[in-house]
Amino acid sequence: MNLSLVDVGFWLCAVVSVVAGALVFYVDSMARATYALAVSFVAVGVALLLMGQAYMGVIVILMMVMEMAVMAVYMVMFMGMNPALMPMSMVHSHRSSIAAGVGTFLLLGAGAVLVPWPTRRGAPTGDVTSALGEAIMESHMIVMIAMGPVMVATIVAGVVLSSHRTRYDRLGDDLDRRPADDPQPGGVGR
Amino acid sequence: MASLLFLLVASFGIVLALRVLARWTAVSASPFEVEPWLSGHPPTEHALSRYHARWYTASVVFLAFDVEMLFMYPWAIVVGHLGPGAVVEMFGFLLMLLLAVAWARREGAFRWA
Amino acid sequence: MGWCIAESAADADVLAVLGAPDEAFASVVDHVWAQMSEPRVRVHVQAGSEATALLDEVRERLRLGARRLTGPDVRRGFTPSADAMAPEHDDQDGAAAHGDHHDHDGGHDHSSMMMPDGIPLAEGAEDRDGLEMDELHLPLGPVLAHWPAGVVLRVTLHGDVVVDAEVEQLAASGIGRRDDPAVRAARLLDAAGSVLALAGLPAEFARVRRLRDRCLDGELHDGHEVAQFGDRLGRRRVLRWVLSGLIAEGSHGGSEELHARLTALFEQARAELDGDAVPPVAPAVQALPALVRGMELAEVRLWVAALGPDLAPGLADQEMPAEAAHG
Amino acid sequence: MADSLPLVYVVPVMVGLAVVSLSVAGLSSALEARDRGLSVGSGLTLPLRETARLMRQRPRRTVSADRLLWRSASSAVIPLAVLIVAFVPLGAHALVDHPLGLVWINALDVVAWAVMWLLGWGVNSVTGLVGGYRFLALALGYELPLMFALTAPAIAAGSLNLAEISATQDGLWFVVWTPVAFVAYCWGVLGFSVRPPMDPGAGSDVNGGILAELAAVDRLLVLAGRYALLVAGSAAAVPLFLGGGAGPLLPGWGWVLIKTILVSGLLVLAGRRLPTLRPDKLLELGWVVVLPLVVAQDLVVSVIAVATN
Repeated sequence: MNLSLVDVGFWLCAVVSVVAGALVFYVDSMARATYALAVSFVAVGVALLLMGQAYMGVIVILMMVMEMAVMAVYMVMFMGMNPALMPMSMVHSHRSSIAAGVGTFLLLGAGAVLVPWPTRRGAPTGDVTSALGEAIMESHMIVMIAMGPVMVATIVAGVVLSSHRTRYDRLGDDLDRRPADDPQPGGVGR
Repeated sequence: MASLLFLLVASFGIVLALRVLARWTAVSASPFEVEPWLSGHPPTEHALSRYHARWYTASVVFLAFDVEMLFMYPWAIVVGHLGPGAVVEMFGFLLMLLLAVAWARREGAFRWA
Repeated sequence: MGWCIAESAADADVLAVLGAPDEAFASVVDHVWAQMSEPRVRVHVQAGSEATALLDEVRERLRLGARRLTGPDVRRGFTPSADAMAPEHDDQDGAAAHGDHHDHDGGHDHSSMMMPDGIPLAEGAEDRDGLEMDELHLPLGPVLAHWPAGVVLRVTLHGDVVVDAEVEQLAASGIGRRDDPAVRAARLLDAAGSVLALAGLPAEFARVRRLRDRCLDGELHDGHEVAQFGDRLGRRRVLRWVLSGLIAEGSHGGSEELHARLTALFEQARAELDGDAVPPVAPAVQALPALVRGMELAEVRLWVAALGPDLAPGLADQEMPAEAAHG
Repeated sequence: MADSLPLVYVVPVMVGLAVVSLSVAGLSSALEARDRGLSVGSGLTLPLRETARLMRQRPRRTVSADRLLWRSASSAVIPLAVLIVAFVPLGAHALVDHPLGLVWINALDVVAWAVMWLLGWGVNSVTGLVGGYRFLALALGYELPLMFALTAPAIAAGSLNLAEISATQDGLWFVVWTPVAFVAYCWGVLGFSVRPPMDPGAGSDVNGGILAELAAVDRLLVLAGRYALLVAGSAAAVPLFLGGGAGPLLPGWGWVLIKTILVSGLLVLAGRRLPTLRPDKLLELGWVVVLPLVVAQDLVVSVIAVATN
């Protein structure tokens, strides 16, 4: 078996992503934990790049850095302890969570190694990104159509669940108070 | 990929070089430790704490909306030859999302809590 | 390129103390001094006339600095004491939180556990939107750029929103204090300049500063130029939009918008110079906490700057670290 | 990727980025000197003297700071700018000529979120904390318009490769028919480089925000990095909206350089003209005004793209 530069890079990324992922549970700071996870995802993104999936690789890096930047805010806000200066544990029921983690890893790892993967039929097109675009717009259009309502529902559910004051608090019972009554000024239309 | 890696190393190399150079040029290389800047007062507590970000609802809307970019880039390069159908679909989709944004605005999602 | 005002101790090279500080002020000055990075210079300006010569000397001393200019490695004013840990006893939330900690680590080592580097951790409190988050305490002033002299406003923050505030006034002993229309106009222009600087318009700040300097030098014979400047500024639409909605309830007997207040500062300065000023209804410094409660930190800074002339009896910008820009 | 410039070009590109950043910083301080009634010349050289001043300062750190995160963040600003510039074609080719150059630029600008927040978080100071969170609040407002603005040239050119995008614009620059996207893009550049008027995270109104505790070389790296990011963002605008290296007489890289200087100079001027846009003002504006406008712009572009194909 010849070990090419790409192979070395791939294994390096694999190790970095697993180690950084494990660090999430080791470090004593929400910020460090979140950004350890971000590093882990970036390593996964680079691994995807090395597999020739350029678009998936870049988009994983893009999305995950952004999500982690926002998630750090949530972690700091909602974990009920000091987020940086005290020893902390990111797991509940320590022993069973370790067992569950190791078990899942072994199961999935064994699956990946033991399953007889089919050999490739045909070759990928030169430009996988535009192939993806065409797939979204043509053969997998149903995915695209389903995504719209799903995302709208996500926005609505997210807002309903997270906001403390809603339209009746802001605009009055008849929704006719202008400008809206908000604790903080600013925004459009005032 | 290789050139990107090289650039990454080179640019962090420059930063490192500046840091090393500064050890030379600075009046003293050993850092000193101070309390944070509070207009000349000592701190009553550590600043690192459960910080209340008052725009969390907006960030929820953002996280939902930005998933859309996943489709936007591949779509952008094929729309030219896919024709009007692709335009109608994508912008119908975006219109739906923008309506959700307009609704979220009425709920005060973009205001400080 | 002249001298410019440093925004924090980290950015400052020179600490210039004007006038004679009392004991409370002196400890604040020492604290700021400890936070400054070498090379640093501290000067004490006793009389206005000697300022220029002193600043020239400062420039030389900053240039000469070599490796010998080092101070101690750890410069901390905070010493952990027994009562530093205990929350205010009359505070129900604090007491509840205190009991809570006992449950967690139940025992004697908790003071070291809860105080990394000798400073307590922030404690939680219920917030206006029903979440319990930690509170932070941020003293504003006396050594702060674009802040009225001698005023100390200790705000309690939830995120960047002020939930509570206390105010105190340090004895300000200005030097060479005169009270004539030119000085009063200059103080109003100072306040206007501070608002503009805080709003992120350094160019307008610089222009107001020059206007104010000319005012003090007796070069402005009437309020024409000041009024003109205020008018032009009043017509800037983005500035109006950025300052709109910043309302202080009861600042001058009723609610007032910050943009209107800014324009009023120029109008008052003009009136002083033209000799038709009416003494404004000054909000006492004690009214400040009620005023700033519920505001965002940036809003507080803008409002305090705008109310500066009414809050600080002495000259504004009396004391602050200045940054040398080597020129 | 086979068409990337040889790696030796890294040196001139980095030197170029440094020189342009210093010049833009010089322009900014020269304007300030003029406003203060001082000599413009002293303003022009101020960035160099400020560099010398900061290189001389003793390093400083705050008590219980998260030094790993803080140092990483201040070290990352300049590399971020270098990487963005690496994707910008200087004429026909870039240092990294990637088919997804545009998405890479987007991914890199998002890294600024992490960097700026960590700068504020790592320091363990209220001021830094408020600054870092304000930056994020602003980012929530500018990022989606920025992303849709980036999409406009991609739709028009049918490519995500910056060299191809810039080559498609012969005769008619994209800025002419995608002005809204161009403005939204510039808005985003000011945002991720934390330059005025998009700098509430580092504003005087929060006592200096993420910059307040920075001294010595740490401060230098961040201040210089902010200018470098501004210049890098402006450089990326050249292939996207301004025809890339197209222009008479001069070689391609010369025009890229000139256009970059012009765009970053204009952004500095805009920053001096406009007051700081606080996130409480801007967040809603970004979502309900700018975002629909940029989406409408994309619609116009895609209709034209379909019609001309």
